[in-house]
Amino acid sequence: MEDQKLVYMDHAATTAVHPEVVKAMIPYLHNHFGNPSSIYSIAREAKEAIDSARAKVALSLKTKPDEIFFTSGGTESDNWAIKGVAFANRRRGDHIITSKIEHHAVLHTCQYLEKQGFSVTYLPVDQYGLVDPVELERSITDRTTLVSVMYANNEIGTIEPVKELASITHEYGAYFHTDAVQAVGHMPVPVDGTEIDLLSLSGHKFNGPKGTGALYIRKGVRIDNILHGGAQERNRRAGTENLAGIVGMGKAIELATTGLEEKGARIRAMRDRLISGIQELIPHTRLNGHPSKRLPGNLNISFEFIEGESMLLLLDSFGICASTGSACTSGSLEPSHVLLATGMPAEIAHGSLRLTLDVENTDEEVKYVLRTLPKVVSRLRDMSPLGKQAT
Amino acid sequence: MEDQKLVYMDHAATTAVHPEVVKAMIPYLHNHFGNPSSIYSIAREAKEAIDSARAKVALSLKTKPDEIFFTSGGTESDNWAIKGVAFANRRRGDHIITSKIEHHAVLHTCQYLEKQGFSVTYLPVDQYGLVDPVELERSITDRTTLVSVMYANNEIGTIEPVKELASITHEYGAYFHTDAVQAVGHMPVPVDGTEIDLLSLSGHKFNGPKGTGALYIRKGVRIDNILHGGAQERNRRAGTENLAGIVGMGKAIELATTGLEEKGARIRAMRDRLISGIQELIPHTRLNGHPSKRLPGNLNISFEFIEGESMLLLLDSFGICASTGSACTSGSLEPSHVLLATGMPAEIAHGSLRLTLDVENTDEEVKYVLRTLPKVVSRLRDMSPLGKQAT
Amino acid sequence: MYSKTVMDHFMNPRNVGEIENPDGVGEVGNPVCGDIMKIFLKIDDNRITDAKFKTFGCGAAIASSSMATELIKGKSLEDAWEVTNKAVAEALEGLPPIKMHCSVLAEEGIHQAINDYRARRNLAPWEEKAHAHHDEKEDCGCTTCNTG
Amino acid sequence: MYSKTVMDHFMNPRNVGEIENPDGVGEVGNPVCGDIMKIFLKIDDNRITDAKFKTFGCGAAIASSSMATELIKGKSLEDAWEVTNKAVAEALEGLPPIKMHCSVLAEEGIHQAINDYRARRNLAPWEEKAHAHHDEKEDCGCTTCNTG
Ligand SMILES: Cc1ncc(COP(=O)(O)O)c(C=O)c1O
Ligand SMILES: Cc1ncc(COP(=O)(O)O)c(C=O)c1O
Repeated sequence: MEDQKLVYMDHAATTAVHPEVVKAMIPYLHNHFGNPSSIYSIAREAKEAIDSARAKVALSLKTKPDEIFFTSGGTESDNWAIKGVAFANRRRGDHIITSKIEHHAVLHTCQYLEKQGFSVTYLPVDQYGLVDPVELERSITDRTTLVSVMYANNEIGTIEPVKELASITHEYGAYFHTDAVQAVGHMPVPVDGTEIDLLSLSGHKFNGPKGTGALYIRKGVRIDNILHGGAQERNRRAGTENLAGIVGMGKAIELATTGLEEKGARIRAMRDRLISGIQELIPHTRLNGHPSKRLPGNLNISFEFIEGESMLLLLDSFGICASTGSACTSGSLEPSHVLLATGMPAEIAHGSLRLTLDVENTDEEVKYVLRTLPKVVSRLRDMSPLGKQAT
Repeated sequence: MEDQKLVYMDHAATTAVHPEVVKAMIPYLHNHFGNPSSIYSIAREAKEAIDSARAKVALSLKTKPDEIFFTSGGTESDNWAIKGVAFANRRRGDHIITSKIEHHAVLHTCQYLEKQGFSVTYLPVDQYGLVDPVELERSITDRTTLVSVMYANNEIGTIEPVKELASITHEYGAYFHTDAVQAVGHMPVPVDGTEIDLLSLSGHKFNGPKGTGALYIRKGVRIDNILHGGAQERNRRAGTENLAGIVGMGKAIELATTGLEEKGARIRAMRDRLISGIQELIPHTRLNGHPSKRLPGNLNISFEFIEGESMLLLLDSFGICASTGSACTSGSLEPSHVLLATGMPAEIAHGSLRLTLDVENTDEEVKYVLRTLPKVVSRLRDMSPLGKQAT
Repeated sequence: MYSKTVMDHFMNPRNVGEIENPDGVGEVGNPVCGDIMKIFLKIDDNRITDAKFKTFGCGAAIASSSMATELIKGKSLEDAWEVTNKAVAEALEGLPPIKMHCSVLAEEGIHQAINDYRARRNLAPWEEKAHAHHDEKEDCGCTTCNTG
Repeated sequence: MYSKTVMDHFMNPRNVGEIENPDGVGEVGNPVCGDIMKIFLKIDDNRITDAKFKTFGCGAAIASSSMATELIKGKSLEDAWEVTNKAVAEALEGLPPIKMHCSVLAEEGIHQAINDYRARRNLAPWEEKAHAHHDEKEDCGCTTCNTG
């Protein structure tokens, strides 16, 4: 590694825990460590800390605390929402609808349900990664019990029309779930005034600790438990609560949703400078995702003739942390299922780069990336047997 | 609350995170925060930290790291082991055997499986809470795919003959799971040289953070995943890893299993002084659990004519943290299912007190409890319409 | 989980004990369910001049007994009969839902003690009303309600 | 995840480029799968006097190309033919299981280049052996192996 400070532009993969969040957590590791289910004083303190975190999460979603259930992360929330609703409503129907560009926590859960005898429709997306409500109307039947479409995509940042999709879903008497793991803490995600029935979020995507998450379950939704055992989370999610983690997530969501608009504007400005800089300096690129309906921090660009992993390794050698596809699927050799779903040819999808920015990024860093990335791309293009016309 | 320092004797409910564990965790909250699935350097550090924690857990169980899978706690481990094996082997058989004194994480999971069409046998126990291997042999059939009996009971501390139960299980070609949540970190729990196939443990029971756990899965065991999504934990348990939590649990298990014998002896001595002191000072008591086959820190005594919760509240007013039944079921009005299974009448089960000690407890504290408890018991007995002969 | 008033009545219960030669006694609950309440009344000229209790049960059961005996002391039998479980719970500044049955037990105990007094005088017993919490279909959590 | 040697050959790849008027060229892989390797050979008197490559692919693919070309330079065609994917992987101090196919690609690239040279001379092609990793039934993770 060269003598260069770290430029972290992979905030969609994970974020550092905010120092104030660490500070909020520490007392609940050592001093106030009681089991929230016990009745003595130190345990009651633990219980109050959890209630206060629950109120903070509820506030950020504009809903009531008794509709928030803590989980071990976005993956568990997605699994719970989808399996829980599918099994609890199996008598009414065995059909589930989702989209082709969901995170694996949703897609692999749906594939598991197919093995259990459910039928699943995977809605297509357009070139920008948008689900068309007309497609939903075409697929939904009276056997459909659940529609699950993400709030915003983790790879290309596209923001889906979930409000509209949710009302169509309700017209047909099914439940609507949205994986809002990438959206919460990065844009306003109110559930009030919408017909969203279930919503997943994950703490480590907004400077909370990893291994924390929540599921919003609208009152009255028929859903099975996924973890059975003790009476925690009002009998809905068993297991001794991740006390410090929950306290941390509460603090993190409070920090993240404070001044959300202004932070979003700053991030968007840096991101846009990056995009135009890259497009200016490097030929043969394609911007992936929607030009305006996109998360403020997300940038996803494909570079023809080169492959993503080698790009990441070279960027890492310059101290730049980035991603190709989602981190969860690295190690996989398949090109991104999201990019393929937008109609991109596999060979180009292989050369895609995702940079995801946050408030902590600086103009300096943007400039550094704009100095470094062209070198990296041309070095790899020089090595590539494809597209001699490039560089 | 009177002017009295806190005497925490509820270590079976949960424990404080060890200061060294907190210290080990903090860097993984803020500095080394990478997503272990990413490929750049800071993420590789995260991956290495997880590998090192895995090695520590494996060492304490005398097994190999590739048989250890991290979860969100004991409850998830139990749910995964039982549902995962039941569903994966459904074609071979639909019968599961467990015991009447399991934790709710096991019992409620089994009840859920009954709803899904499985049949479950709940083995009885004797007056000490011991499962009789002969009972297992009587119930097991060639349709049995899983036997799950806990290593040591959380309420009465009885240590079950799991080695013997596991070999009987294997004779019939079924898998053996043990919930060792209360045992790990408090007594040696080697899986090598045993026929245990799956073993659950939970970090917060041995001074690790809450919301961390692991499942040991012997190589070759046929088991379904419980959380679907990314490729974490070698494709077996999806979800971004609880990085700091896992690091903390690794450190905690290392500390807990260092000098285990000597610590056990010290704890046992304090516990035994408490037992004989109570029996000497207070009439109409019964010691629950086995006289020798029991966890070193566990003491469970029933006081006739009075009720447990009011005892806990008064003890709390003297700064003593204790428990009646397990913390997870507090709020429930049922007497402990474990005590009932040992044949104790419900009215006496209601008056049971569990004190669970750890190395941090002192002789001073033992004396204080022996001064306080008789006062508490007689105050409640004076109020009770039962057993005038008492006090 | 308990209000300050519940904790006060639990830590410093009023009217603990028995009345020698009581005019009415009620005993409700079941040791199997974890609570028994025994209410003793001294009645003079249709008025409750003293009330005492002995209770085996949780903090809420003890506090409810204490509050209930306080509430009926000095009242006419008719007025005491109208002291509902809700009134007890409210006077305690609320009880957790799962503990509401303790206040029901207190109401029942008073009713039994009054009817015991009436029986001793060969008067017909007054009739029990359905308990508020049963009307509201709120799950009180007690085994009796849940299983039957 | 990569060994030091892999990283060294990725960061400082040897033999990148093309050979003008090569005596043999091999091109293997598929852009859809994310890797293409092109191997150029200069052959003199049955001996490989120069080898170069151009690769579109991941770090392991580039390092494998670099190492493979290093290994065959100076070898007789017979000896070069015997440079297996395992030899390439070992020289790299190991590859992650999911990346072993990159070393297979390198072996195949060399074989194609040698057979291209033989074809230009109207010699019968030498026969490919089954690849080690297919024999071992190890899941290399590549789509081709997985789906077919
Ligand atoms: C859209 C989306 N859903 C779900 C997840 C899974 O959440 P977690 O990492 O908390 O398990 C992620 C991130 O990994 C994500 O980006
Ligand atoms: C025996 C036993 N099994 C399982 C559990 C559940 O573990 P966790 O609290 O980590 O979910 C506990 C403790 O709560 C326990 O004592």
